[in-house]
Amino acid sequence: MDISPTTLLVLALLGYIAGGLAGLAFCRHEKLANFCSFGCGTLAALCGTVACIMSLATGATTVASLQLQLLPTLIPYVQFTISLDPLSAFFGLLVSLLSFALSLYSLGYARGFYGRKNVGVLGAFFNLLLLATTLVVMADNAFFFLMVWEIMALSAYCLVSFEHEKPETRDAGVLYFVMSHIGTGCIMLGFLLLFQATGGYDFAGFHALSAKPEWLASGSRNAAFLLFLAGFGIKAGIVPLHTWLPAAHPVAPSNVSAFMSGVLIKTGIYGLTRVFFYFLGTPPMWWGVTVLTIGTISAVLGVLYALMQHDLKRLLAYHSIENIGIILMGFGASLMFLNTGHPLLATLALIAGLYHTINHAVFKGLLFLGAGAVLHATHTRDMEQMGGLAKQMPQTAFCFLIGAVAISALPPLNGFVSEWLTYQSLLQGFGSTDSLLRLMFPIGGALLALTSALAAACFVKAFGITFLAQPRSEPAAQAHEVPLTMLLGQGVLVAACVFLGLFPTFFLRVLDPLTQLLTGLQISQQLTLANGLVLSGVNQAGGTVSTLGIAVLGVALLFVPFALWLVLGQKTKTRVGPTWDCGLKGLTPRMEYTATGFSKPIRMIFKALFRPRREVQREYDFSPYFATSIRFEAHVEEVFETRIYRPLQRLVLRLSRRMRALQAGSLQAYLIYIFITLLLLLLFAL
Amino acid sequence: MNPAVSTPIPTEIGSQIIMLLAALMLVLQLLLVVQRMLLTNIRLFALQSLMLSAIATVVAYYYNATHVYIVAGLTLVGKVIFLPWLLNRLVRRINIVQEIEPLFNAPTSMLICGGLTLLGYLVARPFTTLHKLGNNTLAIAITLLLTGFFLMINRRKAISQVLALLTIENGVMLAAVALTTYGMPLVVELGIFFDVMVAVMVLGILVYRIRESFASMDTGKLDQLKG
Amino acid sequence: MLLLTPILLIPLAAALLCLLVPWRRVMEWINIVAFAATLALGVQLFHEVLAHTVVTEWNQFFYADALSAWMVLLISAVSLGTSLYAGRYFRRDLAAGVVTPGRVKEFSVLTPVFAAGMFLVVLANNLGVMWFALEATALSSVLLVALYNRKTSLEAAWKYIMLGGLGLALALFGTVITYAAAVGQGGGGRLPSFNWSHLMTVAAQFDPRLMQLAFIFVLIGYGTKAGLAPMHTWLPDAHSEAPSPTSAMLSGVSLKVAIYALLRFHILTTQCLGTGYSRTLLLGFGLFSMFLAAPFILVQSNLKRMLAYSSLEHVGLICTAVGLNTPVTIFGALLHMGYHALTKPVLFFAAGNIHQTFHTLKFRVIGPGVVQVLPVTVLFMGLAAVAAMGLPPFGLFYSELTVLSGGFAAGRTGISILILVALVAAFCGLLTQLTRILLGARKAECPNDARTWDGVPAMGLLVGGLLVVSVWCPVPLLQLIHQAAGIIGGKS
Amino acid sequence: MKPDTFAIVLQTALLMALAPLVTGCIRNWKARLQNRRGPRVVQPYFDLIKFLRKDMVISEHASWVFSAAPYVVFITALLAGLMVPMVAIQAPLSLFGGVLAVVGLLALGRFFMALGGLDPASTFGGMGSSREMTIAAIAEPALMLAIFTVAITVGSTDFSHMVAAEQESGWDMLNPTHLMAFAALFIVLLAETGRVPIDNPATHLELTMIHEAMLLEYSGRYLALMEWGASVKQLVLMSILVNVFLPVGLAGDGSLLTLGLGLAFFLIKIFALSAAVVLVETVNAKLRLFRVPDLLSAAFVLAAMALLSTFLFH
Repeated sequence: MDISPTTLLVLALLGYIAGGLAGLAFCRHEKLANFCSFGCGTLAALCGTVACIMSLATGATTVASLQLQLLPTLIPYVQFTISLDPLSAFFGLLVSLLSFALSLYSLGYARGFYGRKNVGVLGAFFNLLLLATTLVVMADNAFFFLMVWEIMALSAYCLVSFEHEKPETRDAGVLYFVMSHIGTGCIMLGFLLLFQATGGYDFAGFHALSAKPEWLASGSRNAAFLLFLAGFGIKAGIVPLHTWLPAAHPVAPSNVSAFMSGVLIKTGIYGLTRVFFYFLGTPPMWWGVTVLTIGTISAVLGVLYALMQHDLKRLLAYHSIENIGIILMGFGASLMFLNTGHPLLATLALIAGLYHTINHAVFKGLLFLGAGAVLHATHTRDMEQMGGLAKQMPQTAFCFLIGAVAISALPPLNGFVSEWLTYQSLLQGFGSTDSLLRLMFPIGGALLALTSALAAACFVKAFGITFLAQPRSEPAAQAHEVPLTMLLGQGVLVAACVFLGLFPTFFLRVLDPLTQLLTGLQISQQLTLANGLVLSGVNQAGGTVSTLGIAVLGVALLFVPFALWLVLGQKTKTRVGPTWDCGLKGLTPRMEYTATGFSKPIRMIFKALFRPRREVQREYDFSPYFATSIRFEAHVEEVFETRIYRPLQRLVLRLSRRMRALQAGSLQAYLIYIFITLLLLLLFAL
Repeated sequence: MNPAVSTPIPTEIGSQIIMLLAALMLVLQLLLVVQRMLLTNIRLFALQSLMLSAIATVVAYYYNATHVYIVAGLTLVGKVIFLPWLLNRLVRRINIVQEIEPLFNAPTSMLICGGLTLLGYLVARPFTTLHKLGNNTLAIAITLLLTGFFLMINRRKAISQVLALLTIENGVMLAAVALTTYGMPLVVELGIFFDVMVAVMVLGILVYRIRESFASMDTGKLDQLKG
Repeated sequence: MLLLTPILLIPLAAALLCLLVPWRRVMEWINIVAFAATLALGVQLFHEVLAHTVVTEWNQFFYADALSAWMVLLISAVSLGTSLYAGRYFRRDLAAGVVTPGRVKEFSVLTPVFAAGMFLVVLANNLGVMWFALEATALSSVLLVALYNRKTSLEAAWKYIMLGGLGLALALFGTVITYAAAVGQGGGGRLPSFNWSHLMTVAAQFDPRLMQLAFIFVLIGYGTKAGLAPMHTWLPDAHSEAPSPTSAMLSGVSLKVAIYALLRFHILTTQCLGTGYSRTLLLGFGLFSMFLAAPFILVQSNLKRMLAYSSLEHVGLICTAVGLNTPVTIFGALLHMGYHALTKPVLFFAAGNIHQTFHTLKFRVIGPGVVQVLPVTVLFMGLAAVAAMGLPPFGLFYSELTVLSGGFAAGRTGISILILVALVAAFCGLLTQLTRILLGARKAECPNDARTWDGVPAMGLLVGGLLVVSVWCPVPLLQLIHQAAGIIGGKS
Repeated sequence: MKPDTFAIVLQTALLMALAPLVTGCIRNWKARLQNRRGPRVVQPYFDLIKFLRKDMVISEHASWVFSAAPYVVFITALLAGLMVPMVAIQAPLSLFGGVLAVVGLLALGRFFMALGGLDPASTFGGMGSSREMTIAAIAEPALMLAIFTVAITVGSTDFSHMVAAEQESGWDMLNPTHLMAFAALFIVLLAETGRVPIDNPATHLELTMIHEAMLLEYSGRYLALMEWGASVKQLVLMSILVNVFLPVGLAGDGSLLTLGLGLAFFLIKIFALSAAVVLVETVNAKLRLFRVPDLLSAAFVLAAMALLSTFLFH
């Protein structure tokens, strides 16, 4: 038989379903449940990956298209259709690839729950989440899209509150679901506006809309833009709609938080891409400006807050905000170029955004898996308790380091490539318009530079404090390398990082049908030089880079130090000795630099933003210089939470309590309500 | 319009009689509002019901419609004799004499009732043109309804609230009899009648239970369920 | 062969039997069998109606069109679920000494009467009879509400009967005036019949002013029974104080039966005055109810009261949808009625289990961590709650989205947006509250006489039905609903 | 424009040979200005050879990252150097990357150096890395913005293109845009190479040192690589400064004459710049750590003004 993407896709979906059912079926015997559900998940994800790659490789605009006849069409507008156009295929690839790595990883990670929690339920919800997410990016019909979108949110909620015994987990879960549902409300309204204009729910109709002049002129188009931006923005975690993200990601089981940070928020990006570049038609200038601004703000604030965290997973969560910002910078620039009529640049910027999307999915997934491994080994997320893990768990340390280098946008790995593309589009964009707006591009570039430099600082801290130096606690000292499946899961993503980093030009070809669909251009040839070894800007003079070349030459240059060593220092020996301790009785872990200490200079520099508070209590016997005990407490204010969300919540609750006075319990009052209603109606309705 | 069959007494007079009786019902209603003694209230209610059945008789006479006679009879038996008797027993059984302070004092209630009457006529004005026997009883019916409603709000004792409900019922029946020629279909009339009976019984049961578990008839005490 | 009459008589017969037999088990089974039978007949009726749009008996005294058939199905399904659940519920109550055997008998006698009343409402052709039937349901249910004979339950019953009775009086007045309007058009003379089927044909010539007046009274009257704000005040009290099976029936179907009565008049008014009038009123009351419900849910501290408010919100949605008055929205409203009727009882059953286990409904005492005590109950409650919050894969998601789509398609954007906002608000409330009590780790170990599978048959029946109807809704059913929507909204 | 091996080898040699000399000169001249005799100009070479000959002591707490760091630092510095035109307009590796790659490579080196500082569990190392990363983070935007102003005007991020374009523009290279950008970049240079007033390379006073603190645990061969890498990096940055803003006399073609001429010009420019650095270091005192951001933000503002001025003059 021939393997068509469609068959594989169906296989994948069935696989997820089977995995979920298996999880429920065997929820009494955890080993079996673990094996079956996550095993099915792994295989299904593999099928999905292959299917998406195949359909992207063939490059047709719509490869697979399924009709699921769940409900008869007697319910108006309900129809369930899946189609695999290049955009869906691209995001489907992202989803399936991550799902593959994560399911593999989960096989090992879930063992941590044996005896504590029901692994079968975990597997079931996990597969449900995978299924829903896959369907979200492939839905071809807004009704179906909204449906699977909600199922996705629901299963994610169940997974976030999987360890619901902890109160903070419950709160985080509720916060996530509430915000996500508000987002869904916005998205629903947006789609309803489109529906109002077309009279149908299928995406093809919406796309056709983007050609209609009367629609382009209508105000509801702008309304739809804002609604979608807010709705999908909440899911993607843009500032200031991000508060759920650092709350929910840390408390979830690590394989789930990896999925949420790597994939779930990308569904928001998918929605934005689908809507902005496929439905809404040529954008007015202010759309691009808005998106670019939001992107820049999210990037900078995200990384700044990340620096202040010492909970490893929380830190990573904030970095997701940062990277979403970077993606949106690309999108915003692209929208602006579309407005000023530079499709080529628009395509470049769009590619930059999409490339960063998949990159972030890969390395953020990797980092969360690493964090999960650390959690698995040390049972803590607090970096101040870690240290020295590079010796106990070298493989994990290596994987994490790769991820750290990649996310800090350092050559030759993938983060660098996509940020390079972003820089290129921003710089080329300067010439695209004469208005003052063009200053946004270089300023944005500079802030992007700030962002990536801060990210580098943050990951020096994350990796250095977690994996290097002496263990800061007993568990960290007792830590052990994680089981093979978990390492394999990370390995897959490491490989992806390296491939995306070293062979960008090969990957860009895959994007051609996608850009063809969205902006009508295929520019991978223009971006490719020296038969694929070199990546170039839209015009070669604009600048070129070759991560592969850098890597190769770097290895080659290793010859130099070795030569020097051979010539001058063969006879030298290497001794292991104590670290210089200023003549004290040896260094203890308590003398090491802490995570908090590491980020202190930044905290001081940006104190206007962080408003740091510190409480120091020192108790001493005779002189303050010989304190017997010192208690130090430092807090950083999270502005949006304390200034916007909390007051809002308090306000709503207070008003609701006021309302309760209406139901005061007195029959007379109730009668009076009815009486007054009656009188009013008699007076006015007649 | 002119009645179905010609009768010795001309229609106008019948119309006058009906209006008169209806007005009397209204007056009784107002008395009910100001009167606090429960037993007196019950008697007033009985009297009102009597007026009602009288009206029914007149209507029946003019259209010599048998089933309206039946209605008149039922009203007489039920509302004039049986219910008052039942309520009397209730009041004696749980010996409470009078309504302690209603929500509004007498003058205020009178003012309010005046306003309500005005409203009733206001609402009913467009329909007084219907050339029909007892055409503008609608105004009185509405007024009875509203004042009964107000009475219900104004009183605290369970019994007097039941009474108020019954006066509302009277207003409705007035409309049913006088406004709609020939009254409603018999089956409906019967249904309504028995419903009212059963309702009063159920209310009686409840009043007993409340009485024995609250040791009071004051529905003002029933305010535990909030929010 | 007679169809409507047995539907009406079987429950009455069951009531009579229960009155006679002394054994509790037997009473339970009588109820179950009776309602199973009515359900079967309902299905039969539903086929008949599909075949030849209208079924009438006793020269049109009973009259069933698609709308009635749909209601009959809902009523018998919910009643069946209730009678399945009630058995063990009262066994536990008796064991706990909360009720006396006499009361249990009272319950098993009155429940079929209650159901019969509702059947009569939806099957009666004569509007007067319809009113009379509604009064009957009110009276029977009021005794059920007062069943526990606690102070609070008596209070609830008292408020229920007072407000309900008042409302019904107003409704009767409205009915009378409708009759007057009908008479007025013929310039007096004997009205051939007060049958809805007849009025429909002549409604166009009714005296419009009288009809306006009539609809106001009917709206407030039946609105009180349907729990539309601001006449809803009895609803949370009655729902929270009644025994859980009764609460289930009250919010599952009794509210919707009142809505049904309201709809009948709405149709007449629309025929007489055109779409503008009654529709606007329905819209207003519906939206007001939805917006009133949300904050009360958010700060509610009593489980069953919260569920009651959620019912208020759904009823509001149904009214608003009808008020939007396009074929699509009305279809959505009827669909919503059905799905909600299947959902809400499950929540009340679960609440009943929780109540009997923790002997209170206060969130503070119950939660957190009910899941650790009653896993299965919480599972069903969770499913039902997900449905009630309007999340897929459950049907309320379709119906709500259908309503919204209809609203947008009809260009009533503002109102649709308001609906969506209210829905989201209610969602947030339910989610926050339920998470607070269901999930988490128990602090204190509670005295737990609960058995895992308590009430599972009933909840399983309804949730299963809901799931089936959600993911695979049988075509004939949808045709029926379309037919019913056609009756309300004019032919679609 | 394929990278040709010969050029690569030559420039690598030049980088490695010249870098220590520049460092030596700066130290020596600084000493002179302070009326000290100071070390010989060629002292750094001897230091490097000595380090290479010595045994190594590696901290017991250190992991493999500690040993990887020196190689990464050294090689990234060289790679960055190969992308910057020094003698000829056409940088050997200009095809493999421009501004962004250079900045990225230097950042990579810094990343590993900071890790290497943290690894031996010594407090000074941590302090050094923390400060280094902080200063780099706030220096980066100024650096980027300054280079962007040029990159935008010539529409390329490739150094060779920039230099070529600048050469064509002739005296126009002295316009305010360039001057301001130059000033900004000069400040950044001081920061990146750890010079007074940001950092004092000559001190080992615990509380003030930044760069040295990270190297504290390194010895022998690794120390040599670290030092050498640092001076190469310094040379790279300086040549960016001189060649992008003052591209006189760079060899256009590969003929020996022009190359020689280019080399001469290059040396002159580099040493002139070193002199400037020396002057600044002598007349300034080291700033408090929390004063440094003010200086760097000043640089950022300069760069921003430069950008604005391009906008005004176009």
